[in-house]
Amino acid sequence: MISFGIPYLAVVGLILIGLFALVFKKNLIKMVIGITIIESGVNLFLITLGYREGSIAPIYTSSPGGIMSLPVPQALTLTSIVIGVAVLALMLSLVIHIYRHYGTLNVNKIAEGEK
Amino acid sequence: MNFLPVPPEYIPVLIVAIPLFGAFLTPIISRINGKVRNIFAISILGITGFLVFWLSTEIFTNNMIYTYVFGGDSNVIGSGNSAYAIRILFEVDSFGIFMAIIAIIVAFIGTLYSYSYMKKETGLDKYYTLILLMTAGMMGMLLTGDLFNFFVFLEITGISSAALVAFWIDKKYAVEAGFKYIIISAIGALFVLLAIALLYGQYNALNMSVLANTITNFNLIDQIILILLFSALAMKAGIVPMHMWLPDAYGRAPASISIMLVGATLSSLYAVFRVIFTLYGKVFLSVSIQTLEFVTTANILGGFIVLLAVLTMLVGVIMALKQNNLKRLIAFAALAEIGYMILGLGIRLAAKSVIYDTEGTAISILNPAYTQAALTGSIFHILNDALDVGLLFLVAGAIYYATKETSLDRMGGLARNMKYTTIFFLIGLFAMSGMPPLNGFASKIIIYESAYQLSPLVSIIAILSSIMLLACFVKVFHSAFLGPKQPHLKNVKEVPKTMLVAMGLIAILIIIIGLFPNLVIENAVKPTVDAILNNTAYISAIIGGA
Amino acid sequence: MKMSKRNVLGIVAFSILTVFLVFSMLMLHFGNIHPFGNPQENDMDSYIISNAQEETGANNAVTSVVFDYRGFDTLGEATILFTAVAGVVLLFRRLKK
Amino acid sequence: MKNSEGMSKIVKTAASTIFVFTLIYGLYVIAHGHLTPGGGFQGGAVVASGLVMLIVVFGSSWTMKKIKEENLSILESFGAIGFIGLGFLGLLFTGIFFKNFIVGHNMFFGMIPDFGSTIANINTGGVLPLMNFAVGLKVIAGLFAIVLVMAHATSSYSKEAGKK
Repeated sequence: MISFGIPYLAVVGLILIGLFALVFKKNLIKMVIGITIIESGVNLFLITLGYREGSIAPIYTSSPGGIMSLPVPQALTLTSIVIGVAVLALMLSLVIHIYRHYGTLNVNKIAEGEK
Repeated sequence: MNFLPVPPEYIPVLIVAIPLFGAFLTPIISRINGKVRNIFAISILGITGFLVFWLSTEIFTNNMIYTYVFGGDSNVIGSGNSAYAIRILFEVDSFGIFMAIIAIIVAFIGTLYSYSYMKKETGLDKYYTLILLMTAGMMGMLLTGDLFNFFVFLEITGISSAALVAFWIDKKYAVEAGFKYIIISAIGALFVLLAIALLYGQYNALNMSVLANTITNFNLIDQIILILLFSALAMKAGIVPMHMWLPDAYGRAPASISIMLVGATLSSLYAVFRVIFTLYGKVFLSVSIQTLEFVTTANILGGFIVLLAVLTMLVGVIMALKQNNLKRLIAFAALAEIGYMILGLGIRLAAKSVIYDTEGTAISILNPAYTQAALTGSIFHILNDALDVGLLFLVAGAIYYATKETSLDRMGGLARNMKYTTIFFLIGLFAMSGMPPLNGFASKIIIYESAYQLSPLVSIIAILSSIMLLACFVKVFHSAFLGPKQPHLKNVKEVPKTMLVAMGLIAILIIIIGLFPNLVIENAVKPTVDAILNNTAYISAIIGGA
Repeated sequence: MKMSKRNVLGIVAFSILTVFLVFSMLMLHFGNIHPFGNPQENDMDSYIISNAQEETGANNAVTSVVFDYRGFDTLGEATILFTAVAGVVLLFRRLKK
Repeated sequence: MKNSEGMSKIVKTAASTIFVFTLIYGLYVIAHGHLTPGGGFQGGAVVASGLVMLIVVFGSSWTMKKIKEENLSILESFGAIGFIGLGFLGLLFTGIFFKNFIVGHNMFFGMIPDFGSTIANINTGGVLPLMNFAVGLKVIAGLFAIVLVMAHATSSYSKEAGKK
């Protein structure tokens, strides 16, 4: 109980910052950044779940011995990070195309341009 | 029966691995020549479809559950409540394979249709790669028994469909629709991942059967996870009020992709059913006298879903009446159809009631007979909707191919030049708006009946929106196919044969299902409903005797 | 007008989510379900830690999870990267033949 | 000058030198994925960032001329086919998809280390090192292709916009 769950609160903070950017920012790039911040929050959450106090990395090569942190959340986080990269690449290329068509990244102006 | 070179236990993995392998091979194959590539993609999907059908006959007739463990045999350690699964496994029951049939039908038809429809486009090798990837993603979503694996396949489906929605990059609306779709799928997938992480944190498991076995007391974290999962998956399934992306994505994508997007949306809907009835099955299904408060929970959730369903139908129909763009109109109609599907789900949950004796103590918990019918109608309608909406999208694509027009104002008199397309449109129109003797009627009548017993008002709204859909499509028929011929449409020709074959295949399926609905209900829908409601079998298939 | 509606919806969704997330995290930590740094005895992970070397022959337990125990997830992950490349190349293709 | 695009000659020379070390480091991370922290994805990302440095230094159109994106796609396909092929080989030999079918054969990465803390032995891990190589190839080609295509598209777009 020494940590008071601060990592968990950091997770909530990151997710909320990301959601804030996503909902209230009008720039498409900032919205994309918001999504990546949410994703960092979720990744932090996953990796936090696998931590044991005083543990070492789950690798046996010349390991000093002792308890090991949980390997599954680390593997899940690895998968999730790569997925995040893929989504980010595609989102950014769509943003580039939107900028080509509309000449702006502002959500309001794009919505006006539709009419 | 074993005329395949592979034993039936391998089929679940092959259903996913073959499209994936085909997708990885497509960039190399397409070096040879475009025609070879198209035929390669179609035949890969054909093989997959054959495997799916073959596995489905095995599963439906024996009503069994196939499991497949990846990477080893020592998968589950322990049994009963102390069991835990180490490896990823596939768990294929009737529900999963039923949805897989739908997904493979739409994928196969979409690819067949693309053969001529997309002929003049560039970038087709990536297009076919993405189609195969999307199919593999849908198959993985439907067959997997592991939550994190489900998330991975959800992302595969989402990314590939977003890229395909924005296929026509020179049109700004298409790009915008693709962007909306990828934002929605990224957020949805992230919340699904958050829910999975919470489940892992609480129960230290990722396997759906193990989790379903442990989720019994429905505490605060369980509720939060349910809300996260439900809202994220409902968003991906296009349920109002999170439907904004759906008409854009359906309406702006190429027609062959629109029909596949129907499959992707229905896969998310499958996940909604799966979460409620399997993952939370011990909360919502196997309720006993000891757990009375779950009845109220189920009723509240059911009422909420019925409300969402009614809203989805109304929004879909009303917006469809206002549209002038043919594909957007069909997209809104498709939205209304999604409302019918979740209506059955809501009725199943809302109608559960407790019987009290004269002293006011609970003696039993009742599921009225019509709830079973509601779920049957709902599942049957998933199949019918995929076919009807798919056919209409293909017809819209055919009109676009022939005339290069999307606006209804600039069409007219097409019936003279495009006879077959007209017939297909009429079939789709009547099937979609629930006219006998086509398939939409067969499933909608079951939903109306059960909705009437829950509340006549809901039933009236459902019937009314069907009538409005009919009115809407009759208007389309009149303005596009009948009436005076527009001068710039003088030289319109009928579309190429492969497109007609693709549309014809769906039309034949629609007519067959419409004429013999009981055949489908008895052989496919009933086992599916049983599988949905029997979550004990799903759990004990993995962790042994309950 | 349109933006204000969006803002209101956003604020509502935002605050609901805030409450949810904070609650769930506090539950996890203080409800002793999964307090930070001290997860309860975990069958799946302890099995992997004690058997990974023998079953997969790899010293790195994370790699053995990534490529062996959950190898199919990694195939999916590789597929997602493949999908993203295909999607990006598709979006930046030349339009005329 | 043959290649007027990109940065100055000093930067180009320095980058070419550094790239070699990045490449070696990345390959090291990939090859020792089953022993030390890292693996196919991480090592692939290291090599790909080295290649991206080359895009930055030499300019995207020069790089595009040297390496076509179609070739990268083919390379990536080979990585992916290698990965799924190893899975299929497991299906073929043992009847289980993604089975670690090499481990326990004492040859070709097949050794099993003693339990507990051991000295690194590269000849362990069964299919894991092979999968690491396949994924590494895939990630190198994939990330490089993504950045190359996006950089080329944006730079050609800004050139068009400059002409207007």
